[in-house]
Amino acid sequence: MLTEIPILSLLIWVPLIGGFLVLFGPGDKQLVWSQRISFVISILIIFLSGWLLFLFDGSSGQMELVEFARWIPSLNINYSLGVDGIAVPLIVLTCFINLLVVIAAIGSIKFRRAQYFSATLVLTGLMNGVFVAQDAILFYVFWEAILIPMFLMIGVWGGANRIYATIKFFLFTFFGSIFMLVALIYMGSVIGSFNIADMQQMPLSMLEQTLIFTAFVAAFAVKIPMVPVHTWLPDAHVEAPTGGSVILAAIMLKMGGYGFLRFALPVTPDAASEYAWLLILFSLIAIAYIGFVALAQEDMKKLIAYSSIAHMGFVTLGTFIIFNLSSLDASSMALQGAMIQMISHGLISGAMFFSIGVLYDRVHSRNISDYGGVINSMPIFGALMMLFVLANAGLPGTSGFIGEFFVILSSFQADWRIALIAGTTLVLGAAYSLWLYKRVIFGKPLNDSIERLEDINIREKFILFSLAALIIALGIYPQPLIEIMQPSLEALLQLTDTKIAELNIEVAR
Amino acid sequence: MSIFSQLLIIAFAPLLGAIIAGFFGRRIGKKLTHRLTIGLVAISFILSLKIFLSHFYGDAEPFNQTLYHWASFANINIQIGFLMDSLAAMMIVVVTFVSLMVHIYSIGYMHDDNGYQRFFSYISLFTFSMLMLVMSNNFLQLFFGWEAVGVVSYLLIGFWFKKETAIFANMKAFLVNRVGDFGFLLGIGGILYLFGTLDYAPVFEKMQQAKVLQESAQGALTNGEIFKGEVSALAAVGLEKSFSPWDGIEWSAITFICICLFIGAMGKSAQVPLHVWLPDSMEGPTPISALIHAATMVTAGVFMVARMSPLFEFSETALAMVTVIGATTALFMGLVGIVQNDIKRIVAYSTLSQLGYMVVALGVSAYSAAVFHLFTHAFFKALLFLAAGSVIVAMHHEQDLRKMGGLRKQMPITYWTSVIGTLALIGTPFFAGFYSKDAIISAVSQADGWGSNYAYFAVMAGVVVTAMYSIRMLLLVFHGKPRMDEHTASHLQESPKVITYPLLLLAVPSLAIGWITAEPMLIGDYFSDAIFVLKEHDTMQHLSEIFGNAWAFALHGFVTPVFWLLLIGALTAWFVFAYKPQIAALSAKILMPIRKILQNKYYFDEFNQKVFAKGSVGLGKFFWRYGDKAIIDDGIVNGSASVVKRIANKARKLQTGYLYHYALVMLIGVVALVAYLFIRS
Amino acid sequence: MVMQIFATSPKILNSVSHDFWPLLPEIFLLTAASVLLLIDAFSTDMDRKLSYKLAQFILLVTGVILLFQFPTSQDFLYHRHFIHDPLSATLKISMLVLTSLSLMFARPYILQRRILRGEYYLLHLFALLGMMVLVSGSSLLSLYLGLELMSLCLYALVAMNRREKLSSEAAVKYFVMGAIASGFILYGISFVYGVTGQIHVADIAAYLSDNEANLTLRFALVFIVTGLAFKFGAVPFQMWVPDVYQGAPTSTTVFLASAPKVAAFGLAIRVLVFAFAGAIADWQNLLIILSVLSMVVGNLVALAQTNIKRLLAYSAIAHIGYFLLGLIAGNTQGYSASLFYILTYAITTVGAFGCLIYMAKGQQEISQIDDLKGLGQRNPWAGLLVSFLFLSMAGLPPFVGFWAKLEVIKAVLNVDGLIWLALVAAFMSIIGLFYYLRVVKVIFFDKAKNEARIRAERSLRLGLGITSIAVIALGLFPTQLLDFCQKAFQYI
Amino acid sequence: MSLTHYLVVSAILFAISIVGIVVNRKNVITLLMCIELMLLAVNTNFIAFSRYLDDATGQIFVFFILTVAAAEAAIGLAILVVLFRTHRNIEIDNLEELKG
Repeated sequence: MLTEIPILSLLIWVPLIGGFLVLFGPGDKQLVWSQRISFVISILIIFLSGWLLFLFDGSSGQMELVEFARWIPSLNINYSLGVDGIAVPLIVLTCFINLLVVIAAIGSIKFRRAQYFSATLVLTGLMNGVFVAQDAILFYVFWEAILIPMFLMIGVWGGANRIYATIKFFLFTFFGSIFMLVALIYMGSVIGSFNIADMQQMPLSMLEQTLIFTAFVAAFAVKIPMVPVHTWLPDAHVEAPTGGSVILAAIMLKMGGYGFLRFALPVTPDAASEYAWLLILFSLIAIAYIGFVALAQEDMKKLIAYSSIAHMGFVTLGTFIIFNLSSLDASSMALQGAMIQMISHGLISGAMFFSIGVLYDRVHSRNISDYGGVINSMPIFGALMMLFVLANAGLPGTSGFIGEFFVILSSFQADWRIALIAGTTLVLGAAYSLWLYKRVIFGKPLNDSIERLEDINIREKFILFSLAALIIALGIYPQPLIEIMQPSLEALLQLTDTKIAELNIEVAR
Repeated sequence: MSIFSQLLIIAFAPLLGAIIAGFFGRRIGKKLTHRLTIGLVAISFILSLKIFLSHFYGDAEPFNQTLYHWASFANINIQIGFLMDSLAAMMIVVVTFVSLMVHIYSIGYMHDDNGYQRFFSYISLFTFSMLMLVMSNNFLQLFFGWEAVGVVSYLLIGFWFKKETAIFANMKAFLVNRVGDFGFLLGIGGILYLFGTLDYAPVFEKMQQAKVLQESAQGALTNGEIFKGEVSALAAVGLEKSFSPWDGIEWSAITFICICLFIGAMGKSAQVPLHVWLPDSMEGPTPISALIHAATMVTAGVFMVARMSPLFEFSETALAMVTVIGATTALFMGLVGIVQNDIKRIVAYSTLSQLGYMVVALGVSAYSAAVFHLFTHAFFKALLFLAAGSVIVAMHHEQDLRKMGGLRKQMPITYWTSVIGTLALIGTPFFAGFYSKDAIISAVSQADGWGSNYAYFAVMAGVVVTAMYSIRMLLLVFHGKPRMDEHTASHLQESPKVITYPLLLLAVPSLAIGWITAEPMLIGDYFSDAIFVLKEHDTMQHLSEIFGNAWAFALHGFVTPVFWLLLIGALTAWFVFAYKPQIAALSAKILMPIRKILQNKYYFDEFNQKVFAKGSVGLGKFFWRYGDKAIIDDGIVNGSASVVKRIANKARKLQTGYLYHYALVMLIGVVALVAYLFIRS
Repeated sequence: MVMQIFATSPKILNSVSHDFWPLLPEIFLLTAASVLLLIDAFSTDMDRKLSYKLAQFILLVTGVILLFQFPTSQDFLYHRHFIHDPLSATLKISMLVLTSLSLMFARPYILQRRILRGEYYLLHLFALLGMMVLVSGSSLLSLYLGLELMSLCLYALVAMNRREKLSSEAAVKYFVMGAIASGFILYGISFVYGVTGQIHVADIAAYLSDNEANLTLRFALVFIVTGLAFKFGAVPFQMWVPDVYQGAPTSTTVFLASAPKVAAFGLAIRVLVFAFAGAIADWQNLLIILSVLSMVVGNLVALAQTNIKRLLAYSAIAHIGYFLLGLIAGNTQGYSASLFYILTYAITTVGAFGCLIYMAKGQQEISQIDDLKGLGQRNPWAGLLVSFLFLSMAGLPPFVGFWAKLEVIKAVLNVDGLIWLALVAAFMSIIGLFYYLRVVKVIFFDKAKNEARIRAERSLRLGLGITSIAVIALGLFPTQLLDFCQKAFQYI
Repeated sequence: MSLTHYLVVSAILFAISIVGIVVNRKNVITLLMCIELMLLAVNTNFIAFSRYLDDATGQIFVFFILTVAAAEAAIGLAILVVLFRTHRNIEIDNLEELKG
């Protein structure tokens, strides 16, 4: 009976509708109202996601909890939803982060708070939509719609240079995705269906694949982001309010990786394997080059933004290294690495941005040079931040380690030189993370205002401790997560391989 | 109680202590905190001792069991588990014993530090991580422990986080270690690539087969052919893979892996050139220096290489590298020790040089000797550090030799224990250090691998050097006339019991542990289930011929050149620094250039600081300014935007507002279209 | 759906004499408008409440009639000068709705500026009449007459604000250029007549199906297409658009930018598809040129605008470029895509210009983009709705503009060898996005000059509400409108 | 005379009218005249064709055109009046406030 209820639709529409409810508070008590509503909604969707985990079987690797409704018959565009092992963790992550963002906002957003809550909830709903949509156009609708609330979030609650940042963010992402739209429409009109599964099955000539793959890369590489189309991220991160940065880093970047797995690999495997070397190259550049750039940052948020780019480099590396791998072991290790890296980066970067938010709310500066010796006045915060920093540097026992470990090991199977370059993150990551920590947290109190900071309050404690708990738990025992994803990943690899084989047969003929 | 549950307790009791002390320390107060942590560590010490004895006297079988599956998918199966064999047993007893001593010692040393609970939580956490490292039965867990001890050492070096030098030193330590771990991780990658698993058992299994094959394959052959034999043996078990960094160069996979792993060991065990972090790590509280930076963590590298002996045995190249690096460290770091004046730094450099000895031993396949030296060294070096600590406390945290002297009257216990420690360190017969060090030297003398002659010279010269700096320190601290100011002098007194008891407890093994353990560990078959040596590498053979028993060997020790070298060293030290100090000054003038180099520790730090630290930040700035900002942002992104803008403003001008222009444009349009149509047809 | 219900009852058709029934809406509109003219002439009420109410009422009745006699077949009447088919009905209904919307916006505007005269509404009605004749004209003659009736009314409407320098200038420009355009069309028509000896679209089509289109005919085609392009405002015949949009009273611009475009679409279909189907290859190429030019020039120059009305004018030019893509595809699907595009665009643009009226206080106009500053703070809901309109123009989901773009791009992609055109469209829409975002940015992120909350008349709020809600609702559920558009072409 | 001659004549008229519009920078009245001229050119075409095809349609068309032309002229003049009211002259060169 439980399975009757359209859980996926709920995951999309509850936050969306909640997001509008928030705005309709009674005039005088609107603030209280909005807080209550958004909090309740957030809790609710946490439960929904838990329930999703409970309903999800995942042993088959196929789509589950499928929902279907005719939407635009004339174009054969349908409201079809479904989840597999790749989507579920991301959805759960989304719902979890949403709660934290809402809680954080209660403390740190000073004006137009109701609208902020609304934006957050709408974002969450749309992001869930991206992860569950099984119709290409539906996917695209969610994908693009997300830009609007994020655009407003950065633009309204952002920092000094917010206008430039938010427009840059919008244009960059739109630039990528518009071509993806053309590609999707093309495929849709060829096979007369926008169902993603059908697209994955459709045979495409090498030329078509190359063009379509280019479009996909344009869309997803910008989102992830890969070098050299990454420059929107530092600006957006720096200018966005804490919640915005968290959502950006924790979830929106993952949409790119998700897109690669959902579209680029299965739909255009041959083009992907043809140009894998290029994407691997850019991933490695992201890891090494950006590592150095991060080292040079003077702005905490910029530093974390760049470290995010470097970390996402592992996602793309893990995704595209599979074309140089022969054994199922190695390639599923690579994909596992990529996925786990996404999840764990969601937690860690979220934690980092929350921590910076904690500092920013107190000192109102993002410059590293305005800090020093924070630990003297904020020991608990210092301890937590230490954990996050180490996790960011990929310490074994934290979630940050697993993804990098898997990706490096599996890329070693392909070519040890790739592993060599990817491995530099051990040093670079540690360098910029710990140096940041040394300059901000350690040392004598820089000035007496720092000396008089009060330690994190109960709300911040909840946020940071829950993140810390998850980071460690995942680091010590990732097996449950791996089990959820493995069948779907194997199915994905299967699909990719068979398709490549087919084309080769075509060529042979 | 099953072995498995014992192991669980051994490993997790300290963790429990750490957690309680860390989270509830402030609530439960100092006394309860140290009682609790000490109690828990004591438990795991007792159990470890029990297990060690069962290996030492009884012949307990190696025990290998999985705790849980960390990650398993497809055919990959990575797990957390314990491997308990003679090697691990020896290690855990060392770790837990020294750790216990340090816990007790810290009650006295740290008692008025406001980070008291934090400190105990850290050292318990360290104990846990170290145990996980040595008890691991797979590479993942090894790497986990490896990094975990690194982190705790990072935390402890920076324990006094207000000290600028401390927080610099701890970051430096972590980063240098990360460089090593980078190699280590690659090594693990290679293991997975070559063996398709991360567990020890199948790996060693394979290598065992290779060994058997090879030994059957070869009779009395010359080296070159032996090497061929190796290759063929590896090929027979399907391990002949090789990497080629560029065309024409071929590295055998085993060599590649071993070198990578050894780079990891160089980081942890502070071998040249990755040794730079260890001296700075002395910024941490002294008990830490004893526990982490002398007895346990820094020996992890040595332990790891011994653990991997099945791999290293099959790579002449890697072994040669190990030998040379070790020898270099052993000699040249010792030399630096002579000119240092900070009491802790001298001990630190002596640690470096002793680690060098161990590594040399590894290089010449004398793993048992190396591990045995690790074993003995743990005791007497911990002893020396704690003694130094006791002196420092008495001197009100003054660490400069030149401000000490004549302390032996006020601090008899500290004095006599440090005498024992020193004698053990310089390898006086009958003392623990003697057995291990002589074993190493004789092994090196037997080695015929590449670079073994250099190694032999290094270790022999090292004996003199060791004697010199040790005796010098002893004399300058405890003998001669006091050089400290009145205030300090008046307050000088022996340290409290919580400090002296650990000294005494450590002095016992430093003196006597060799008598019991030397025979089985060096020439006996104690390590036979853990360490693996090819016949043609068996450099311990000679030793077992001349060894006889512990007493005989010690007596025989008096007639070896080693002993005379050490006497020379000791006497020169006494002559120069105590009997005629003016000679010291004189020699200082004469040997100025060398002295300068030594005092600047061969300029390693300056080099790293300038080239790596400054260099990489500079590189980062460069990339950021020119790569990200200039080219991508201003160039491509904003550039194209402004170009579009300019075009737009130009195009705008076309709309002049004059009717006749509009009409003209319209006309042109029509004409153009017509023309187009006509051209098309 | 309503129309089907009525459509499937032939007895209604038969009840009236078959001859006048199809023409009834036009007849009624004409007579009613004339009556209103009289009433208005004698009415004493200064602010012409009655005339407004009546005008709206007339529109309502005409609409009802249209729905009643919504055709299910395609038949040529009155010596085949008049075509009665779903397409014409569809277009008429849409234009009717747009006209009534523009009146909603016009009412308060002309009240405030005292350019209020009954003719204002009447001209709307007569223009509408012209459009209705136009879209159901099936001979070059009736098409021409409808076109002229429409254009003449529009010229007058532009000149309506007699005290305003700009609007008179705009009127002159519009008039002169328009006259030239219709001259071109006529010139073309004359040649068509000369070559084929026919003026009925069907006959021309028949002629073209028998014999190849000769050079003269092509020559004529160019002139006709030019005329069309002028009415659409496609580059290079767009010069009048920005000037007129800016100079005309905003309420007129609302009307000017919406309904006539739909009518022009009707004209295009009648001429290009009904008459010149045989010469498709020729006009396709012409349209490709026009469309590319329009997309590029429109989007680029819009970037450089500071005047919001001009910005919208240029965006209109760009949109025409996209709209043409559907026609270029040259098949039913493409035409319906174009129809969908032009309808949704018309609704959106009505809303967009409407919001300028909404913001305008008393006499002073909203002309600069910066005048929109702080709308988001002064009235969050209005701000949100208006920005929805602009984002819809940018073609972002979940707004209707997205589906319009999707449709036309899909249509083009189905034609082989035109993928590049789709890519150009996609690329230009990125540039387009930029200036729409600039408007949204001004609305939400910039500080308001005066914090006063905006109070506006009911009809205004109604109009704005309808358009922006439509933009969202159609964005979420475009199916009905899509079917509506496809049904219109079931007889082609 | 053959059809071509008529066509040529009308073409010339048409051309003249357009050129007139383009080159004339003085007052708007001339523009109106040019427009009328243009329509006349068209009419000539129609007449010629209808004669050539001997079919009345063309001539009927002409009547309509003439009517419309009259209406057009009326509106044009009305606008002209408005223009004069606001600008106090009817110079085309002054009509350049709307541009860019």
